[in-house]
Order: sequence, then structure tokens, then C-alpha cells
Amino acid sequence: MKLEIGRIFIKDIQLGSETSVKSGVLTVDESGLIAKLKEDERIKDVKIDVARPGEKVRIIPVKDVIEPRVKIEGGLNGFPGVTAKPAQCGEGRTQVLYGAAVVTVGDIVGFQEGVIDMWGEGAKWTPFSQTYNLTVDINVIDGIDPHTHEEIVRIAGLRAAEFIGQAGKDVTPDEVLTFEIGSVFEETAKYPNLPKVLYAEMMITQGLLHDTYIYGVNAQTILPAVLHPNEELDSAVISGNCVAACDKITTYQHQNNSVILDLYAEHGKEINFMGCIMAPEHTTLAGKFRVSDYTVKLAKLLGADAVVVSEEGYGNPDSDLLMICKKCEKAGIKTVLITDECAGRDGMSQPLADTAVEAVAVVSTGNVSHVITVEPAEKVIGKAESIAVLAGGWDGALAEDGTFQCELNAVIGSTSEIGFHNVTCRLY
Amino acid sequence: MRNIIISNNPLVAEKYENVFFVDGSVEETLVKVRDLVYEGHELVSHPLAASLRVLFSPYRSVIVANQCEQLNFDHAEIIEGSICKYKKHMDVRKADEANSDDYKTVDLLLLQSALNDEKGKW
Amino acid sequence: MVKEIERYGIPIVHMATITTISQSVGANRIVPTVAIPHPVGNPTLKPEDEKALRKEMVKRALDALATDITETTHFE
Amino acid sequence: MSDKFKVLYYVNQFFGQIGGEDKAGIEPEFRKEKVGPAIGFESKLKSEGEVIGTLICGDNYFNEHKEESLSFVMDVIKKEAPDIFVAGPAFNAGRYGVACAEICKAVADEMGIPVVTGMYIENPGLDTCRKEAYVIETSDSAGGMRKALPSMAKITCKLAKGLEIGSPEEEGFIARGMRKSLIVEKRGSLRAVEMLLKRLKGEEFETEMPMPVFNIVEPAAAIKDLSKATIALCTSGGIVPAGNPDHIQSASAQKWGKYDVSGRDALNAPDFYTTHGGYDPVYANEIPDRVAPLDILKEFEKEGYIGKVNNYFYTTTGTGTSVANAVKFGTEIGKELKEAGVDGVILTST
Repeated sequence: MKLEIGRIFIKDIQLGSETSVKSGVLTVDESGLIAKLKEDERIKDVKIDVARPGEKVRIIPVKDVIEPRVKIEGGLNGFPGVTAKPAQCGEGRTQVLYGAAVVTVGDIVGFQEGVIDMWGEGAKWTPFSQTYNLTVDINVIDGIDPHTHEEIVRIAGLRAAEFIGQAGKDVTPDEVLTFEIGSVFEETAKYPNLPKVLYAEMMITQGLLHDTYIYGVNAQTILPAVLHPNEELDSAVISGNCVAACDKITTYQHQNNSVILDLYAEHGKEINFMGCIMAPEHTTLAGKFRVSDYTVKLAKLLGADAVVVSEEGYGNPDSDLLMICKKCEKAGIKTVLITDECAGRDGMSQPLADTAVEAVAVVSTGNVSHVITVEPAEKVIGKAESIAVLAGGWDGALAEDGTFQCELNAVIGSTSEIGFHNVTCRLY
Repeated sequence: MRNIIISNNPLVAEKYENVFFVDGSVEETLVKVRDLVYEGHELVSHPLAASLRVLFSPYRSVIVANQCEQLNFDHAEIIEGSICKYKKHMDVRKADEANSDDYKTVDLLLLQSALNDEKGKW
Repeated sequence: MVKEIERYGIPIVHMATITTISQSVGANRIVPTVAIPHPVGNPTLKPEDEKALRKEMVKRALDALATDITETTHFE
Repeated sequence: MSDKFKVLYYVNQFFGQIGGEDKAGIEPEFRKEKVGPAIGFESKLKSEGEVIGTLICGDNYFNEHKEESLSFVMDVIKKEAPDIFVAGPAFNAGRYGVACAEICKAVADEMGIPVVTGMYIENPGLDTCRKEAYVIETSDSAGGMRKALPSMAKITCKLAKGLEIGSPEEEGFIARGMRKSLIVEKRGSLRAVEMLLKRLKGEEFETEMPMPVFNIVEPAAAIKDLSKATIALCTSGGIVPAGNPDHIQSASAQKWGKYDVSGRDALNAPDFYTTHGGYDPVYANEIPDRVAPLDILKEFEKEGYIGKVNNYFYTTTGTGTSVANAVKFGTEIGKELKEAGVDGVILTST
């Protein structure tokens, strides 16, 4: 499979009357986008705005982040299985508005937090303070049940990204990246002496606000599936979960999965990167046993020497992570795990409640209870009331001048367990 | 009936029959689950949710098997670990009462999803 | 608690149902027991049988204290 | 008024230049001047801070009159209101280390100001204050003074000025056990891939989340002759006398209890019951010996299989009891058992 990603560097976003990219400036046809999204009659109201790095802007509550793209060769444009007919992802040429992101804002339930600060202390802790964000705030008509509401907002975000992505159709990219890996037999013949490595990507798949989709299929219903890494890089995987702010994998992070990119960089040099196992995280223990067994079986079937395992979420998925780890290690397959931790607000607690002696190689992406202090914003995009949820977590969290303390767990992508951001924990 | 639902969520108690209703906190609910595990009931669903925000929920429903077998050590460790983890996060946190209706709904929907997931499988 | 007591050089035997926990808290001599609510009893037995069972288990624990070991040992 | 930050310093009788072991019994005193290591320490502060006085106390006096000593020290600190408190370094001196540790902990807890000390890694005082204080790692003898003082001064300056403290390796302090979240140059996925490559090549790698190591205690030697041995019974199953006179909590226990059972044949109901909140109490309340088998031990005593059952029976509840408390209970109970000449212990858990 061969995929070319043409990156068009975006240096600003403006709202206007046409959608185009000129000298790195992305202009978005505001009314055209609103009209496009309102084709879904269940959407009552759409508000478009722009948040740029460094502006004193806070976006809350963030539902998803999506990278705007357009397919110009091979396959189908959009998100196959969701906003387009089913089609193979991962081949041909996809153009990316690199540096831009669609950020959907929409509270489906009142307790969502998920904040992106574009400036100051808050900005340090989220990778999405560095992107030019086109925010899409969606209100639905009355009487919509939560499941449908979530779906409407999820799909509106994808449609918006598709709409804006069109701007890159005829633009010459600043950089073209090529991703090519052949069949496991071809690659093994090419690199007979390189260790065979798989990536097991765990996904939250547990119901409302806790779902992930592959080609539009709710991953709760699948057995672990093998994907070519290109498929995920080419929009086959979509996030439907929006309450695990710090460690959920947004659609943008699937499209730019950092584990895949970093393994790709070593393919043919140090390792033979053979693919991704998409492992659903069930809430039932039987499901956890089934998935961990099946994942390890796939790894054995493919003759893997090592597996990188990334978690999504916090709480019950910790069990899945360690089950996969234990079973792999027992089968002689070396693991490296990526997870976040809770060491308490002062960092003095034992980080893990679940432990396994087999977990000898673990990357920590930060303490979810680490407290940061953020100033009040000059402008809030989204729902100002959500800040009260965020700031009211405990006594004394909110100061009189509007400065407040929040834990990293409220910040989008802060402790990303696919290692998308640069946070870690060290023993001090 | 194969399962019992241990829950402090009134919506769950209204909707299902096989509910052991805990008139109390999430922690008390988890402690009840632990007692049942100690008596030999196996866990069907994991005691914790998969996201931090839902960990802060004032409502929680957990499914355990109805029949009583020998104590399952792994399950005992899971529930003990879950209680530790829960307490670690909630020690100083205030209950989010303003959104309790939403928390009730989400807990119910996640429970439904778990029951569906479990349907027709061992 | 087990470790701290043993640190004084007094042999200690841990009679516990969840032996994995027992091991993880550092017990060296472990006697597995019946069930959490009644580690050294069994209410389903006749009283005299239950007592015999308990005596057998306590004897095993005492004998464990009189046995030299070099690593964590389960006395079953 | 100078704008220098103010340091209060603590030393023992030896470093306070009063005398050696023969002076270890002196009471605490305060001098509004720099004494001993405080002089060298101040010179390393690069005029950013000054030592406003030195507290001196005999090591024996401190350890034998802990409360009086601490209250004297705290009074001085409250009056002098330093910005930062420095003690030692104590190297591997046990009593001195314990004094530094106790004072550092008290100052940090009560005054909320930063505290700095220095110790050898095996100093028995370390565990008391490693979380509260920045303990600079020193050699095991006073020969390491020249190396210790600059590190202590450097971290003192940073703390006083509210600057960010570097890693334990950079600053030379003994890790406090804090998991600090910080932003690093390489993203998590890249660190994972690098760790993977090292693991695959069989090179050394360092996990970012070490699994807890349960520090193992060597098994104690076996009892040679059971028939002469005194056996103590302990339980974490919460068996207490009727009425629970010591109010042992049903969960998250804060204390333990001990009860004289020398005149009893069993822990029979209704004299005893369980207060444990973590399991169904019906069976234990029917026959408490099902949890703590005193009945059988007494039979073995009568039969001569064991020498004696310890006069006291020890109890607490295991549920939700923090590790720190469990360690504390074990240490306290173990001490009593040792002093009572107990030869072996049976601990039952539910």
C-alpha cells in the first residue's frame, strides 16, 4: 500500500466568502459552510469562529478535533463508510491543510469539560494550541436523544473538515510524505533480519460518549482487527468519544497517529513495521479477556517480536492494557506500553493501582491529576458555563480574579496515550 | 436471571428488575460490589468507567453474576484496585450536583451498552 | 503489616484467602484459607468437623513457623 | 532592611562547636549568629541570602526530649520568621539525622516554608523527611562537607526565589517520591519507539513508570522448638470485644487494639464480634474464632504442642487501610511482640 500525504502549510485562517488557500492563508466561506452543515435538518444553529495560537481564547467544551483534507487521487474523498460510500483508505494522494484543525464544540451532556487554551500556561499542555483552529459550535433542535445528538455533532465535524479540505484540492503542497509498506511477506523478504513490530492501538468502545468507529463500524462490535498503518493515516478511524479530554484520541490524532508515524520512520532501518491491531476496550470482563487473547493471537500469527501498546482512557482500560502486556510477554513478545498515570494532586501517590511485573517498559504521558493554573480568557468560544464545571472541581479552585486551577484531565490531548504530546512524569 | 446490577442510580432501578439499589454514594456502591465478589459473585462489568469525567459521576452501576461460585481472586483484585483508584481521585473533589441528571442518563446508557455487549455471549 | 513484624526477626505466618495479595504485601510464610468471611472456618460443615478443619489449618500454620525457608512459601 | 532572603540554620552540639559525645545532652539554644557549617553555607549563597541565626541542640537531648526540643525550635522559628530552613548536613550520623529530619518535617508541616537538609542515603532519619524536605545526598562522613554545602546552598537559593527545581540528578537531592509532570523535548510516541529499539537490541532502557517494588524482608529463622515457643495471634479481620471499646474503625483503620486473652479459651460470641466493614460479618459474628482461631491455639497450648499463647491478642481492620498505616501498625505491634518475647506470630486476614 502506498499513500502520499501532500502537506499544505497553513499560517492563518480567515472567514470570508469563498474557501481557498492563498500563500498559506486558509479562507473559509462561512455562510457556505453553515449552509452545508444545516443540510442536516436536525441542526438548528451553527457558529463558526477562529482561534489562533497566542490569542487569549479558550475553547470549551471540545468534542472532537479533525484535520481538513482532500483526496485527489485513489480512493474516495471524505471519511469512507461515514460521510462517503465505503472505500479503501490508505492509497493514492491525500492533500492536508497542515497546521489547521476543525474543532467541534457542542455540549451533549452538561458535564463535558475538554478545554483548549490558545495562550499562556494552558496552551503548554495541549497540542491543539499550536494549530489554527476553525471552531464549529453546533446546536441541535429540541427533542433529540443523546445518542443522536452525539452522532449529529460527530458527523457535522467530519463534514466541515471535508468542506474546508476542498480548498487544498488544486494547491501545490509544501511537502509530500510517502508512506509505503507492502505485504508482510514482501517486507519480511526485504528485511529478513529486522525485528517484526506491531502496534496494538486500544480504543474506547463502551457506549455513549465512549465510542470509536473504523470505516463507520462501531468498534465495540468487532474482534481486534488488523489495519495497514496507512488506513488510519488516511482517515479510516474516527473518534466518537468526548469525555476523556486528556487521553482520548481525537480524529485528528488518529489521522496523525504519532505512534504510527514514529514506527514508520524506523521501518526498513531498525524494524519491520507490520501493521496495527485495533483493539476495542470493552466494559465487560469477558470482553477484556476475549480482546486480549485475540490481540496476542494476532501478534503470534504474524510472528511479531515486539508490540507497542497504547491505551485510550483511564479506569477500566488499565485492565486491558496490562492483560495484553502480560499475555504478550508470556508468549515471548516484548512490549512497550504507553499510558498516563494518576499520582494524585501532589504527585506523591503510587501512580498505578493495577500493576504487573511484566510491564517493564512503560512510557508515562503524565499525571492526569497534575494541577495547572490558568488565567481568565479574553474570549470564550463555546459554552462559558462549562468553565464553571471545570473550575468548580474542588474548594478553592476558583480565585476572585477569575484565575482557576484545573487538573490536566480537563485539557484536550494533554496526556495523550498515543504519545502525541510531550508531557511525562519523572521521579522528583 | 443471570445477572444482578448493583447501582445507586434511580433511573437504573426504575428500568431494570434485577437491581440491588444502593441508597448512597458511588463508593458505597463499589463496596457493595466488593462484598458480593468476596461472597463468590463474579464481576460481569468492570467497576470503573473508561473516562475520567465519568469517574467523577455521582452515579455508578456495575453488573455482577447472579450465581455464587468460588471466590475469583482476579476479580477481588480488580474491585479492590478500583476502590483505591476511585478514592484517589475523589478525596478532595466536590460532587458535581448541577449535572446529576446527565450523569444518571450517561450511567444508564453505558450500562445498557454493557448489557447489549454481553448479550448472547458467555 | 507482615513485613514490619518479620523485620523484628519474629517469624510470622499469614493465613489469608487472597494469597496473591498476601504475597504482594511481602508475606514469606503463607497458609491459604477457606473464604474471606471465614478464613479458618466453614459454616457449611458440622461443628465438630469445622473445628477439626480449623485445628488442621492452625497446625499447618504453626508447623510453617517451625520450618526454615529461603523464599516465599505456601503451606498447603 | 536588606532584600536578602533569611535562612535559619540547625546543627547539633558537635557542629555547633560545643563539644562531642560528652555534650550530646545539652538543651537547645539559639544564637543570632552563624555557627559551624552555617558560615560556609552562607558564603555559598552569593550574597542573595543570609543566615540570621543558628539553632543548636544536643543529639541525645533532642532524641530523649523530642517534644520540648521541637517546641523550643518552633518558637524560635515563629519569632524569627525565616524564608527558608536549613539543617545539617547530618551525613550518616543517626541521632543527628533523626533530629534534622523531625525538625524539617515539623517546620515544613507547620510553617509551610521550604526546608533543606543533607544526609547519607542510609541515614535512619531520611524516611521521616524525604517527602517534606529537599535532602541533598552526601557522603557518609563529615569529610563530604565541602561537597554538600554548595549543593545545599544552590537549592536553597532556588527555593527561596521560587525558581524551578531541576531533577534529583541535576540538583543532587534524594528523590522525594514525587511524580512530577513536565514537558520534555520528545513526544511520548518517539520515546516509546526509542525504548522499543533499545529493548529489541538488548540494550539498557529505563521505564518511565517503575512498577512498585515490594521491598522484601528476609524470612525470619524458624522456631526451633514449638513446645517452648510463645505464639501471638493477630488479625486484620476486625475481631474486637463486645462494644468495640477502642472504637477500631470498620474500614480505613487509624489504629489497632490489643486485648488480654490470657484467661480465655476462645474468642466466643457474644463477647467478641467483628467490626470489619469489608465482608459479610454473619459467619464471623457467629463464631469469631473462624477469623481469629484462639480456641485452637489454646488447645495446642494445653496439649503442649506450643509453649504458650501470648497474653495479648492484636487486631485491626484491613479494608481500605492505607499502606502507610499498615506499615505503622506493623512496626508498633512488632515492637510490642518483640518486647514481650514472642517467638512466632499467626496473622489472619479476611
